[in-house]
Amino acid sequence: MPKTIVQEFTKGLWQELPPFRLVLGLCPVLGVTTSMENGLGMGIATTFVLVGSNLLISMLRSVIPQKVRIACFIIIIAAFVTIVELLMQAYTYPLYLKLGVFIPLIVVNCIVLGRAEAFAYKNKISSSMADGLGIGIGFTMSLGALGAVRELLGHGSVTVWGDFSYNLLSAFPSFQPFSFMVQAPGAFICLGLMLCLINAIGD
Amino acid sequence: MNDMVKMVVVLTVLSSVAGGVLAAVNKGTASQIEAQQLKFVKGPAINAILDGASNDPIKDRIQIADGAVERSFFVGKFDGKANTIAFEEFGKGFGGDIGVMVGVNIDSDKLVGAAVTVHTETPGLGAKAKDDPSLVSQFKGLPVTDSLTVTKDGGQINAISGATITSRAVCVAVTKAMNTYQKMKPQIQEEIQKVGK
Amino acid sequence: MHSTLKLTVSHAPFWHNGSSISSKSRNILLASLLAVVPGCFQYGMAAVGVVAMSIASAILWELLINFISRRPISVGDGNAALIGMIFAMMLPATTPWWAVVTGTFFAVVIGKEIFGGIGANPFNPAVLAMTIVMLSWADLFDFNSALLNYQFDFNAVFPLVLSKAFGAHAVEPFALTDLLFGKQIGGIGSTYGIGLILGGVYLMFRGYIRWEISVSFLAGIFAAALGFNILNPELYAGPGFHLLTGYTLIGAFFLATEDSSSPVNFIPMLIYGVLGGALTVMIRNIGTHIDGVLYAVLIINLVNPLLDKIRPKAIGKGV
Amino acid sequence: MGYFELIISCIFVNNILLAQFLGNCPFLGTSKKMETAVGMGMAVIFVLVMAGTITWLVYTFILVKFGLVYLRTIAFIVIIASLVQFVEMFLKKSIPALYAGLGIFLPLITTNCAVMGVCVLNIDKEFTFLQALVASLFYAVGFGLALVLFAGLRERILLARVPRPLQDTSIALITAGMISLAFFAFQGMV
Amino acid sequence: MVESILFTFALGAVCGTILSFASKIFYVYEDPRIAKVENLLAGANCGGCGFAGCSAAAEAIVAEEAPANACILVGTESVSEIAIIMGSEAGTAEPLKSYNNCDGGIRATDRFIYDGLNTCSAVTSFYGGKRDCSIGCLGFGDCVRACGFDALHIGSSGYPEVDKEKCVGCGACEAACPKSILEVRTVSQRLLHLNAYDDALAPCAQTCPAEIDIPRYIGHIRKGEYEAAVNTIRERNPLLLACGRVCPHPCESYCRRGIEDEPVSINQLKRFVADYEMNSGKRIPIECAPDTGKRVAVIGGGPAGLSCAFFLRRIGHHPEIFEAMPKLGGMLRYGIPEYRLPKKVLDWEIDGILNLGIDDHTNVRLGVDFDFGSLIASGFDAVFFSVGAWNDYNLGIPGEDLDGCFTGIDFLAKIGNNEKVSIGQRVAVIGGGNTAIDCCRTLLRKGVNKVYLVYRRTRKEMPANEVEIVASEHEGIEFVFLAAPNAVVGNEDNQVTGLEYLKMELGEPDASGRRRPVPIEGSETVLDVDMIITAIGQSPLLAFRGKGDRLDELTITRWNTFEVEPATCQTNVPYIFAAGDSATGPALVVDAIGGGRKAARSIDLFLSGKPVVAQPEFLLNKHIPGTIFESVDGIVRKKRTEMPELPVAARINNLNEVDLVITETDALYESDRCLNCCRICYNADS
Repeated sequence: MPKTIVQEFTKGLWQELPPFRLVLGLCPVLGVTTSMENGLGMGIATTFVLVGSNLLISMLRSVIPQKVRIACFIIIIAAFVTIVELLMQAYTYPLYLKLGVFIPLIVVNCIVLGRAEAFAYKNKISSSMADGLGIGIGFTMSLGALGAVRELLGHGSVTVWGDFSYNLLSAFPSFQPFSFMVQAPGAFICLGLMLCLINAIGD
Repeated sequence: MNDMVKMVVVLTVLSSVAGGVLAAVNKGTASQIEAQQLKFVKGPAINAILDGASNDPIKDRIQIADGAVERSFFVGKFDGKANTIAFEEFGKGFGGDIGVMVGVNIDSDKLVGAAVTVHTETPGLGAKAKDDPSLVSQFKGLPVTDSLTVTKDGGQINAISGATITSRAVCVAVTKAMNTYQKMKPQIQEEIQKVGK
Repeated sequence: MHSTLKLTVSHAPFWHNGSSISSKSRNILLASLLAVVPGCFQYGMAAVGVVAMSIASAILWELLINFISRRPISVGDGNAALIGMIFAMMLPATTPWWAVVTGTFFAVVIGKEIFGGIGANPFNPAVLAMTIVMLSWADLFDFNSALLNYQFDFNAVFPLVLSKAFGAHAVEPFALTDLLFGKQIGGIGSTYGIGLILGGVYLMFRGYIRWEISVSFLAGIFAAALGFNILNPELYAGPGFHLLTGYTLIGAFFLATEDSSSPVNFIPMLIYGVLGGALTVMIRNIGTHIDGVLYAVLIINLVNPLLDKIRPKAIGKGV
Repeated sequence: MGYFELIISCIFVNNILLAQFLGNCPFLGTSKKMETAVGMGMAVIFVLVMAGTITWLVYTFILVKFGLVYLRTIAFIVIIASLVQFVEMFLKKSIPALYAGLGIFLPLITTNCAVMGVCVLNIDKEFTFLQALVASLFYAVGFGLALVLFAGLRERILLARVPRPLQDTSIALITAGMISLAFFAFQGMV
Repeated sequence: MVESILFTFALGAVCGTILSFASKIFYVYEDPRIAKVENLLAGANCGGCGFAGCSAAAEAIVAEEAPANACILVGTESVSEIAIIMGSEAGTAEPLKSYNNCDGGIRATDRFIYDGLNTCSAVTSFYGGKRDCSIGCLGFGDCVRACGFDALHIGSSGYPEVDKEKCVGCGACEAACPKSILEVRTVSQRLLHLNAYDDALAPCAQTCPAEIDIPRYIGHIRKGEYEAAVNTIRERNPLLLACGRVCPHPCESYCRRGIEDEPVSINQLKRFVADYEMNSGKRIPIECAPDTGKRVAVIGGGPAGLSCAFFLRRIGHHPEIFEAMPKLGGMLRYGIPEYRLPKKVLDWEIDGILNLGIDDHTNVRLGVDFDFGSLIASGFDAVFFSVGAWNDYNLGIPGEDLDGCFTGIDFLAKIGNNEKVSIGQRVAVIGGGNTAIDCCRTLLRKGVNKVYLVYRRTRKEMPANEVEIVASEHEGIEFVFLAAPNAVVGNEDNQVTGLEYLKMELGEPDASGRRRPVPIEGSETVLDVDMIITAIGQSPLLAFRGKGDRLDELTITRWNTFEVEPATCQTNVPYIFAAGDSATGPALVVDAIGGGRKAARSIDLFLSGKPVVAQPEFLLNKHIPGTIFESVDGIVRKKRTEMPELPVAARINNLNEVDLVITETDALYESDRCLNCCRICYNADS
């Protein structure tokens, strides 16, 4: 049964919520979520690439030959990633510095290539856009949530672009930041526990 | 064969177009990127070193050719006089180069400070070099003539515990900066007059 | 290879030999008291409080997770209490309550229960928890600052800090007999060397821990420390010092020997122990961390599945 | 920095998987069985050494020279993807035995962040050619080592009675975290 | 801008060109079916099939290493589509199946109720092999959890039971079992496995020349699973009806039950289930692996030939049997009299073997009706010789050529073939083996008045089966012990009238431990007989050699048998294999059956291009030390089931079968006497 555009969009928010439902694209999820800001930034960058590449691939799907489709997808995605990279350098340089190597690595993010291969190459432009946007927003939400949890526990406070901030220390003055959470092992364990939570809710 | 040609053509055209688009974007953003780099990478370090300067050191930078490379010196005016410069040098850390911004007072030939600009060290340990003032604060006031090493190597600088290599790299960078300064002092003095005006 | 030993089977009916998890836990708890009681005398009521808090919270966490996962209540086997006890043995007496509770959460819940309970944990739960809390609140577990308010009749500096920062000559004042009798600062139950040794020997004789692991762990420490010492006697302290300071003894008898994260066959046990010992000294001498035991135990836990692959071929393969 | 330190750092201290978070998808995907883990590890070593050096050469001698560094991402990914496909075809034809052992894992490598990541890191850290070669090799060895150790643990965890919501990926991630913690042991050793 | 476009243009062009040329240069012919199959697979790379990803699975399917239904995710629709691509039926490749080696003792579970531990690996790590039973199943079901296909369950006995239908052979259970109790093998691998030193074998199974897993089939009988018992026996022995009747059951001498009371009547149980199948009116289907297209000539249709052909067929090869006699069966048919093994029974059994798709050619004799060269020319890939030992030894005494003198096998074969033989009234049969006894008992049934059995040692030394000796005593045969024939006495019509023999006495024991008979000077005695049958042993008849073909290269031992590598049955000509009496000299039927299977294994190795080597840790005529106990405690003495037989009066005048089958009640009782000393623990009585 063909889905409506709204359905294509919303499925990315829960049913196929990356990275929890589709267990893909874990590297940035683990690597950049030391703070909520980083997570959201990474998510938005990925969303941009997802939507852009989905759009272009969907447009060009009749032109791209089956045999070199992966190569073509990669070129298109890489182009979008480079654009994001340059734009971020130009306008959000501190964020770019924090995300570092993970920005060029969007190009090998399984989610992006996976959507291109599994969805955009087979569907028309509007649903591809909706799909890309939905998955991208889901991804951004997940990263933001993970980043928020890690930042809150690890630093005792959450700050997003200076505008929004919450300090745990004001509520619990004796709280000592649990810095394990912002280190590498904490990333894995925190993601594992969140995945467990999502599974438990899903059941 | 036809198939092959089509494959090659599609790939080539697609990558050429991508190349073109990217070149355009790059061109459009290049100046903005440079400004951002100065502002966010070197800016904090420069401002820390030249704290209290009456001018904007980033704006008042001077370019001097050092062999093949062009070096930027950021000039700070204190008491209305352009007598302090800050410039960057690099030392090999564990994960790559560590950039250290070094400030020198031209009149007294003494270090006014040092600050880490870029590093790719292990988070949590090597990164302390940037955030932990205990290392860089030791440089303040040292005469530029010495070469600096960490205590473990028989020198005078106390390394950050657990980050000896990083500390060593910072020392190397500062020592290099001092050599550069001594080598280029005449040119600097010449150029700095222009700023002073 | 065929071995007649393996084929010595006896016939049914088989009876329970009376040993059980609870008796095992009881015995290890008993053995640990040999080190914990002197520790409590040294550090006073605060130490008793930390131990009690640790054991109690470990049991509560286990109860809670039993309840949440709707599994039979398993605190009766004493394993949670044991984890709490071993965790407490490593803590300084000044550890605040919330650090203890967080630690036992990581030990019991993350370290053990989520893997399916006893026998399934890949890493030693107490070590895991200790590493995590140490990583998070390093200043709480820096023995020098943590135990600053205590007055001792001996040199109240954590020996390993001295050896790390100032080389071998700095630790010369420490007499080995003093170290053996607990005249050093450290965790509540990890400084009284003679008590740990007696407890360990008791457990080895009763068969609750494998002597192969403990002995090879100590041998690994000895050999590696000796090697470093010969290489540069100025910088690296001798084997006697390494054997009696930090978590060495508790590591050899209580940490490395944990059942489900250690190998079951002879040769793997030897490799496991020696590797752990050698890594400990390496971390102490050239690594970042002050004491290497915790990380060394984690690393050998990690290679344990690979070591376990070295095993005699089982009878019954084929046909 | 000497090569010995570089090697230790690449394998243990800055392990590509556990410290840099690169290559997690195949890490979780191919570590269920020891044999697949070994095969994947070998394939990554094989490809990474080639990709690491070729991208380094292209970057240094073409991109830098012509001022095209911003094309790094697109150049690298195209090179890696083509290389992987080329190697796959080459092995299949010329060394079928090797193909059977590690060739089947090659398609998984194209989208392996670890390969792309190491190529980018080689550039970012301004390695010399030899350093890039050594770093690529030993980052890959570190990847393989982590994979094999992880597979050893996962084979055991498979048998444990893990609570339902934690099963599979969730518990695997938590275990990976513990391995990552254990690898802290090597901190400061270089 | 220009550089950028140029660079990406070049990059795209170079990569595109290299790849498209590479795809030509490194083009490997790949079965187009692989791509088609791969498209039909789920594409999830889940590894559930046991292969590394879907493309590997597709290759395996096309290479027929995996069945069409290998993928666990796709539905039946895709499976049948794959089957259509493959031009096969779904699931033709021989699947791997899991198999539980351990069903423990009845009370073994009691040992494992420890509080708190709930997985096998936990128990292993806690008790680290320091338990009394260091080998057996722990029963906590790690294997069950490891199985992704729901094919394993802990059965009512507390041990894992494999659902053969659901098992895909992924090996997860094998890997999961800390005790290595489970194994995953194809049927072929199991059929061809020879007992090895590191197998867990009961003493009886170590002793059986056919290597039957005796405790297992007795276990099946105990549970009333007679078909399973038949299948277990058929994994090792295709001639269970015949063996159940004629096997001298060396296994029973090693039965541990025999230490305390009497050995389990193992052979009777085998006969019981074999007869159960025959009398049930239907044949239990026998699994065969998919065809390999290799052909093997089997020269000689006796037990060794039939066994070899049976196993070759079951693993997918095409044996053809060439038999010199009019019917298959060899010594079973022509050497064993009707009253021991009815021809009807033998026919039923041989039919079952031939029904698997084995061609047979009877009445064709190698060297006479066809020669070896033509055999090879007609495309056989290997040759198996099982020509038996049909050449009777002569006594070498004067008068052996007189009328009324016969040799044992020759005589039995003539009777078996319903040829006319003039039979005397008083007959002397010389020899102490089974052939001699068979001759005696056959003669009785042919109406002979008086039968003497002349043997040069005493009853104790007679090599014949004890039951046979006892039965012949009941039937009234007169034994003349310590008598060495000296000459045959005849009359002028060249007719035998008597046998002159020397009386003997026992002297010092010889090398074999038997006391050597020494003739007593001047004790010549004449036995008044009109017919003499010499049954003192046989050797193979190798008259087909010497025709100038490769058979002449074969090494022949001084006993006139083929010289073969004992562990592989291979001769010095690589594609010729031999087993049975023609390789070992006269031996038991069950030896020939075991030899046939051993040869089938070697032939399979040879045909698949692998080196023909002995199985590692091969257990050849040896016992594993440590499994043969001095004492067994805890046994409540129970009598062994008596074998029913026809009363002497009812059997002496006809060729009716003498030994009868035991009842089901007795079979169940007897199977319960088995201690199940498989590998785990004894099933001692409470």
